[in-house]
This record gives sequence, C-alpha cells and structure tokens, in this order.
Amino acid sequence: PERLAAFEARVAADEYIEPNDWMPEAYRRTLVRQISQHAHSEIVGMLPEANWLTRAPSLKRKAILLAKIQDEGGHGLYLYCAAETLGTSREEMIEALHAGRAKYSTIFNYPTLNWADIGAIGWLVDGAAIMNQVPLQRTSYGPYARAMVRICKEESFHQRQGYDLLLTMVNGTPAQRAMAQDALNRWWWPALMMFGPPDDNSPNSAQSMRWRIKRETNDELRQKFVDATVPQAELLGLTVPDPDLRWNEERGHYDFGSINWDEFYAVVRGEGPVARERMDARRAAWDNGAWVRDAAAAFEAKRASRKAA
Amino acid sequence: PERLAAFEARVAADEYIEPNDWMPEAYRRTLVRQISQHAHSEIVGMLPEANWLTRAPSLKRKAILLAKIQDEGGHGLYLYCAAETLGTSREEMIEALHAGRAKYSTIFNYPTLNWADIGAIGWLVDGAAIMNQVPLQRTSYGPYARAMVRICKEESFHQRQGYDLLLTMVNGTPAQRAMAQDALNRWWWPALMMFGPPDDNSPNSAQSMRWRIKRETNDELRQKFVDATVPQAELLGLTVPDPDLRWNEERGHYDFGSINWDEFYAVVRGEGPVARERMDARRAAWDNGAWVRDAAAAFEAKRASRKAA
Amino acid sequence: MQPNHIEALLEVADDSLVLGQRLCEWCGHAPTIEVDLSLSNLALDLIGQATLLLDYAGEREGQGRDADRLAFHRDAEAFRNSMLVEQPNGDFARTVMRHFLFAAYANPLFEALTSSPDARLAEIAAKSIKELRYHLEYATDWLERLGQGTEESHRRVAEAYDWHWRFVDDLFFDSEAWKSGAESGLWPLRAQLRPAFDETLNAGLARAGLAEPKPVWPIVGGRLGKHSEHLSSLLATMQVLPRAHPEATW
Amino acid sequence: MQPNHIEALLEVADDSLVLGQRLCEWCGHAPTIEVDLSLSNLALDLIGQATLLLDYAGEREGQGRDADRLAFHRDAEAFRNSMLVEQPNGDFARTVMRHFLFAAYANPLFEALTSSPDARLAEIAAKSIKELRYHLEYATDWLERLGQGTEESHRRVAEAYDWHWRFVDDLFFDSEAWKSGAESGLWPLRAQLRPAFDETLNAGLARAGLAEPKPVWPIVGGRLGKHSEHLSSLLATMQVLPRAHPEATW
Repeated sequence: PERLAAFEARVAADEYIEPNDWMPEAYRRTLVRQISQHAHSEIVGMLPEANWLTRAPSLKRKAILLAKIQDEGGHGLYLYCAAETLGTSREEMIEALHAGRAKYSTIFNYPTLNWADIGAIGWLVDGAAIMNQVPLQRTSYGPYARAMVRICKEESFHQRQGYDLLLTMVNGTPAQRAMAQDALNRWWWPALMMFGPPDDNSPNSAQSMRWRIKRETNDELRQKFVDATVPQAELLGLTVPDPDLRWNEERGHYDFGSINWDEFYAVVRGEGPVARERMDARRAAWDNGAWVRDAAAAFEAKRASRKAA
Repeated sequence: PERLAAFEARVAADEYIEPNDWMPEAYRRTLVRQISQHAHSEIVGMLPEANWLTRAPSLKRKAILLAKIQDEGGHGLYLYCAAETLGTSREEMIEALHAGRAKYSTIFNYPTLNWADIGAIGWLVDGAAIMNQVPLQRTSYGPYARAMVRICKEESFHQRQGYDLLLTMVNGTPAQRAMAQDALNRWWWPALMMFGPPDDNSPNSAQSMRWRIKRETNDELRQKFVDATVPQAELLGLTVPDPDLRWNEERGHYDFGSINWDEFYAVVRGEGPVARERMDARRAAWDNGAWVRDAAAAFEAKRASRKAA
Repeated sequence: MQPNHIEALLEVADDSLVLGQRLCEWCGHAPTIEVDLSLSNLALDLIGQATLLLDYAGEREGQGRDADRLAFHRDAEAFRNSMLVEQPNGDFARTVMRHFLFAAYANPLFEALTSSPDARLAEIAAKSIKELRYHLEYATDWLERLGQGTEESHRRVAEAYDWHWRFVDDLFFDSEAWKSGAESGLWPLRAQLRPAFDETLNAGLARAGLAEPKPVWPIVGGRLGKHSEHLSSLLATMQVLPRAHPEATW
Repeated sequence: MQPNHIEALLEVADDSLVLGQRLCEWCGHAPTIEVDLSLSNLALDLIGQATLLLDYAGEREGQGRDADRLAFHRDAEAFRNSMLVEQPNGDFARTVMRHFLFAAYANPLFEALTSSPDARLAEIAAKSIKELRYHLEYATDWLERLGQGTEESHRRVAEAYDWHWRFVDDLFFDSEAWKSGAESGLWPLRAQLRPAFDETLNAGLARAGLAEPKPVWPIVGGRLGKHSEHLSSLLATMQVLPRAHPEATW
C-alpha cells in the first residue's frame, strides 16, 4: 500500500517508471497487453503493404515501400524488447497472438486492393497511429516512452511519403485518380475506428489515463485526427466518404457521421475481411521458420560449448 | 517353346495378342515399360502446357488449351488401363515414375517460355508423337493398338490447332512473330530427340520390331518427321535453327545437322532444364491428393458394407 | 437493357469467368487423373458461359468491347464477381465447398434466367443450366464423400465450409444495378433465390454430416468492385499477355 | 559503349533486379523479424544497384529508356539475368544458398568493375561492392549455421545446394556481348572470375560441412534470354501496374 502510493505519486508527477522499479501487477499486465498489442500491430501491419511490394510500379516506390515495411518490423522489435523488460518473452507474446489471445490493430484486417492503398495507409493509418502515439512519448513506463519517441519520428516520415504517393496519383491519369478516391473510400472509416470504441464504452480508459499509459481519450484523439485530415483530403481533391461531415464553427471542429460499431466489434472478434489471411500468414511464417530458429539455436549452443571447452 | 513359336507366328502374321493370351515374360515386361512410359508422358506432358493455361491470351484459346490438356489426361487414362491389362496396377506404375524408376518423354523436361510454345508443342511435339504412334495402331498388343487409334485421331487435331496458333502469331505483331521464331528455335532439336537414340545405339529396337511393338526405326521416323515439318515451317515463314538443313535431291530427303546426344542422354538421366520441377509437381499432386483418394476409398468401402448389410 | 443492367449482367458473367480461371489452376495437379479431367470440364463450362455472357454484355453496351476485351482489359475494381469465386483453390476440400456453394446459388439463378423476357439471356441460361445441374451434382457427391470419408477429410471439409461460409451473403448481394434489372423483370432479386439455396445447402450438409452454419459477420462488396486481395493477383496472371501486347490478336 | 556492351550491362543489372524482386517476396514471411529485416536490406541494396545500372544502360542506349522503362516494359526474353537468381525462394535454405552462390560470383565481378575504364560503371561498382561484401558475409554465416545446426537444417541446405548448383555455369556464361566488352577492356571474362568464386565456394562449403559439388549437366541460357519457367511469372507480377497503365507515372 505504501509502495503503491509512492508509485502513483511518481506517475502523477510524470516521472518515468523503469524495469527494476516496483509496479502494481495490474499496471504491468496492462502494459504488457498494450505494448505487445502494439508490437503485433507493427508485425501484422507489414502484410497488407507487402501485398503490393512485389507489384510496386516503379523502382523508387519499391525501395521506399521496402524501407517503410522494414521500419515497421524494426518498430515491432523495439516494442517486443520494451515488453520483455516487463518479464514476458517474445515467444510467449507471439504464441498469444497466434492462439488468438492477443489482439492487434483492427485496421490490418482490411485488404489492400490497389496501389493507392499504399498511399492511403501511410497517410491515414500512420497518421492515426501518430495521433495515438504522440502522447505515448510521455507515457509513464520509460522503455515504452523511449521506443515511442523513435517510432513517432519514423511514422511522420511514412505519413508524408504516403501523402506524396497519393499526390502523384491524383495528378495522374483518371484511372489513378479513381484508385486514390477508391482507397480513401475504403480506408476512411476503418482509420477512424483505430482510435477504439467511443469514450462511454471504453472500460479501461480511466485507469490507463490515471497511470499515464494513455493520455487522451479515444474520442478526443479521433476528433483531432478528423480535424487534421479533412483539409489534407481537400488538398488532394478527394472526397471524404461521409455525407455528414461539415465544419462546426461553434465547436471549432468538424462534425462527422456515426461509425459502424457493429463492424468494429466484428473485426475485433477476428471477423474482419482478411483477418484469417493475416493470421494464416503469420502462423505459416512462424511455423515454416521453426527449423531455421532451431538450427540457429543449435549452432549457437555448439559454438558456446566449444568456447567453454 | 511351342507356345513361344505359336506366339511368334501370330505376331508375325500381324494378329493381335489379347490380355488373356499367353505371352513371353519379356514381351509383357517390354510392353508394360513402353505403355506406362507413354502414359506417364501424357500426364507429365500436361504440365508444360498448364503452365500457360492461366495466361492464355483469349477465352477461345484458353478453352482450346484446356480441352487439349484434358485430352492428354484422357490418353494417360486409356494407356494406364491398357498397361493394367498386363497385370501392373496404376498405383505401381505411378510409384515407379515418382521413384525415378520409370521414364517419360524427354521433351517434357524443356520449359514453356512464351505463348508460342503452346503452338510449337502442338505442331512439333504432337507432330513427332504422331509419327511415333501411327505405326503403333498396328502394334501386336490389342489393347495398346486400340488405344493408339483413338489417341492418334486426337493428336492430329491438336497438331492442327498448334499450327493454327502459330499461324495467327506469325501474322501478328513483330513481338508475336519473334515469339514464334523463338519457340521454334527452342523446340526443334528436342523434338528431333523424341525419336530416341540413333539406330546404331538403340539396343532394344530389333527385338521390339520383331514383336511389332515397334514398326519403324528411330532414324526412319526422325527423317519422316523432318521431311514433313520443314515445308510447314517455311509456310509459317519461320527459320528452322539448323544451318546444315538442306534438301538432298538424290536421297529424296532433307539432310540435317547432328543432334547433341550428350544433351539427350543428360535429359534421359533426369538432368533436363525443368525435370525437377516436373517431378516435384507430379509428386506434390500425388502426395497432396492422398487424403482425397483415401477419403473416396473409405466412403466406397462404407457404402459397399452398408449395401451388403 | 439499360447501362446498369449491363453492369448487373457482368455480375453473372464474372462469377463464371473468375471461377473458371481458378479451376484452371488445378490442371495437372489434381488428386487423381479422373478429378483432373472433371475439374477441366467444370472450367470449360464456366469459361464457355462467361464468353457468351460477356460477348452479350459487350454487344448491348455497344462500345465495341467483346468478351476478350472485357475479360482481359478491366482492372479488379471493375469486376463484379462475388468474393466467393475468387477465393484461392486451397486444398481440394475448399475447391469442392466453393463449387458446391456457387452451384447451389447458380442453379436457381440460371433456372430463373431461362424464362427472362430477354431472349438472348434466356437462351444462354438454357444452355448453361444443363451444365450447372451437373456441377451441383458433382460438387455434392464430393461433399458427401469428403464429409463421410475419413476423419481427416471430414475435418478438412468442415474447415473449408468455415472458410467460405462468410462469403455467401456476398454471392446473394442485390446491388442497385441488379435490383433495377429485377424491377424491369429481367431476373429475380437474389434474395428470392435464397430459400432454394438454403434447401440445397441443408440437404448437402446433411449428406456430408456437416453442422448447420453459425452466424458470422458477412463479408460483402464483390458486386460493387470491392474484392478480397486475391482477385488482383488472379487478374495479374490471367491478363498478362493482352496487357503486355495490347495491339496483338491471338 | 557499343550497343552489345549495353546489352552485356543488362546481364549485371538484371541479376540484381530479379534477385531483389525475389527477396521482396519474403517480406513479412521470414523465420524471424531479424531475418525479415536483413532480407529487406539485401533487397534494398540490389534494387538500388539495379536502378543505377539500368539508368546508366538506358542513358548510353540513348533511346529515352530509364531504369523503370527497362525494368517494367521488357518481356522475359529480353531479360539477361542468370537463371540462378530467378529460382523461386523455396525454403530459407534455398534462399540462403542462392544468395551465397550469387554473392560469391558478384564479389569478384564488382571488385573488377571498380577498375573499369568506364568511370560511371566503376563508380557504381565502388558503391555496390561495399554492399556485396556484406551480402557474402551474411549468406556465408547462415550457410554455416544451417549446415552445422540441426540434422534437418543440414539436409535442407544440402538439398538447396543440389537444386542451385546446376545453374552456376549459367551465372558464369560469357555471352558474345560480354566477350566483346571484355575485349574492349570494360570488364574481365567471367571465366577469369571463376577461380576466386571456387575459392569462396569451397571455403563456404567447408564451413557448412557440405560436400564438394558433383558434376552435373549445366543448365544455361539466361544471358541469351532463355530462362526457366519461373521468370515470366515473376515478371507478370512485377510489371502488372506499368503494363496495365502504360501512360501513368507513379
């Protein structure tokens, strides 16, 4: 109880908690869940983009996309490492994902259907991720906060690249413009869902806010995203697929239509359009790679024992 | 010895030997080897063409090719059935193929690299097959001879379709004409090899000729093929890739360059350009389909026992 | 036919085309020669149907597009097939289940089309329905064999059912274009075909010893050009030659 | 540079391009995240090399073709890569072995190119050789790990060697175009690089505990545009967008 009070005071004072510091079990559990979910999202998130990597229409775009997906893998690595400082191994986390016990961002259960989707993911998905993540640079757990600083910097870069890809396409042929609009039509609502359920239905939010694992509410972040993104869409000459979208002078914010929460919860349950493909791909990569990991481990063990001898 | 003499007399008189007739073991063995090799060739021969089925450039050509490959599968079936009348099961023959004990035509170990190859296979490969097979319509073993009648009729049809495909291409764009020439360049020599080693190096020929399992020598058939095919190439406006090719007024035949027998024997040994792909594909089809065959057998068994009860 | 009726016609044509193309991938790789030949037969029927339907759609459109133009020069977004038919072949159980679900839907549809007031459409349907009856029979026979065969085949066909079931609503989706054609009396609403489908489905599942479907979040969009990731890859292969050589005839 | 020298340059460029494209297929599917990132790195290097080499070839050709034009608008017959690099990824052992063989060849080649009298080519080679040294090191390390790891990994890497070995002569094939460039002093004959390759090869095999190569019937033709069946499928995917939308820029 004393330790708990001291812990809460440090968090309230915006101090960082470090791996060897005492922390409540619930805090540890919540963090592992959140950080591993975030790590899983980075890894699963490689798949929708990799789907177009072999079809990138220029060598420059192929290199940019390859580097971007690589960054995401790198983010996954930092985050697994950050979560490991809390006492859960990467293997355990990956097994939880493959068994369906751990979640990842719902957005990656939507398919990438044309090349403009690569731009839309950078612009909207990375854009929404940044909105979610910028506050986490000041989250209470030190290793997580520091990982976030590096991740946010790279995500901003990805967002600009995505926007640039779309800018090229809207200035291209009618077919390219149509692809860009089609991508916006399909990614807009899933991007808004990335901020999670509405505040009045977000059970863990209050606790997470108190612990500085979260620093703004889902609805606040969602509004911020809409306000920032709508003018960018206008600049592209694309139409946001929401008939209820309009500027509210009084609120100083955009009003927007209501989200299909039934779809959101279906996707959370694992019934998203390509959720099975995503999990099948991850499981296949892991299972087909088992012999490689085994070989590397056996080789290391042999080398170590040779050195010891 | 008496039975042997009677047998030889019947064969010499061009009578058909039927499954229940007495026959020398060597005759049976040679026939099983030859017929099963022929059956295997039909089945393996589906693969190089199937390689372009999903890429056929018009719906009509796709349907023609599909029907053609289907015919080949059908030929494979008749031939396995003909061989089974000699007391060897289809499974045994297929296992011999997959274990590398049985052979198939060397020609199918060459890759199909462009759409014109589909025409070249019809024209040259089916053309050569017909040359080989027409005499077999009068071969001494009845079931084999009858299978051959049906097969030859369909092969002639395939050959015309292949020629028609090439005719369309040589009358098309420069790229199409180049594809047609490229296909002829690659398929010409392998087609000549389809008639087997030269007569002075074809150990089983004499015996097979006496038994009417074979009715013309390899070199005779090869000459016949060259004589028939060269004018067809000229009609297409394509160049046969043999600088030594010329009409020999005296012989009344075309002279042609020497065949690379080292390559031939390498391909016979299983070192042809795509021999591994072919065998991997056949083994994978067989192995991946094992559970289906098991299920069908189990279902039949249940049904039979239900009827019996 | 109004322009949107022609688009609705593509929904039917593209189902046959894409499923036929998928079946072509089996060629040379099936579990037995007999199955190989049968799958080729199904593919031949489907490609034949697609050719007739696409040619007709192109004629009515009147912009000089024939079946080949429509098959080989549209991007994935312009395809109107259901997502069911574009699903990968997977193992033989998935192929059988996909075909069973498709044929159970296509039979009442083509049956209805045989009495369309559009004579040409009725004629194409009359030819096709004979083929599709056999497709349903063939797929149902295999469904039963796999369902009642071995433990492994039962498990696989149940898994196949689980995979494909969520695309059935997409198969039956009544697009605005389709509804408009239905109002003009060209064809029934797909919703009206559902009872016949359900009957076939339940009978097939019963023969195979499979449980009735659980409710799922349906995945829809094919009739509107929103497909799975599989279609664009299928088309990249199928269309490669006409796209690379647009000026050629074959 | 004479026209045939430019064609010979494509032999080098296409090796990097096709191998880079193959490695892209691993993205998101590798045995560990670390391996995934490493393979992406190798792919990035190769695509970078290909871009520089193709741009240069296009410039020297002087017909307005840049790297993208050459990468996305040539048919398989016009590609000059060796058959080794177009071989499918297979399992990780095949990918490692393919990369080892390629890097063991590319190192002495690019080393030699750094002193080409063609300044631009020398400059590209100087940038690339640093990358390729790392490629060889990375592939050799994995070769050793797999060869000395478990029984299964040893079996797989031996099988991989058996698969790829017959394409090594294709890698070293001296085409007429290449010979002409060698006569002009632009680069060495590939035959001259073979001793360095053999040394690297034998050292690598020894570290991995693999037996020396058996003689095989070599499969050659890549430098002449006669490829395996795998290249055209790879290109169908890689080129799909620029082919479908020839007028677009991306």
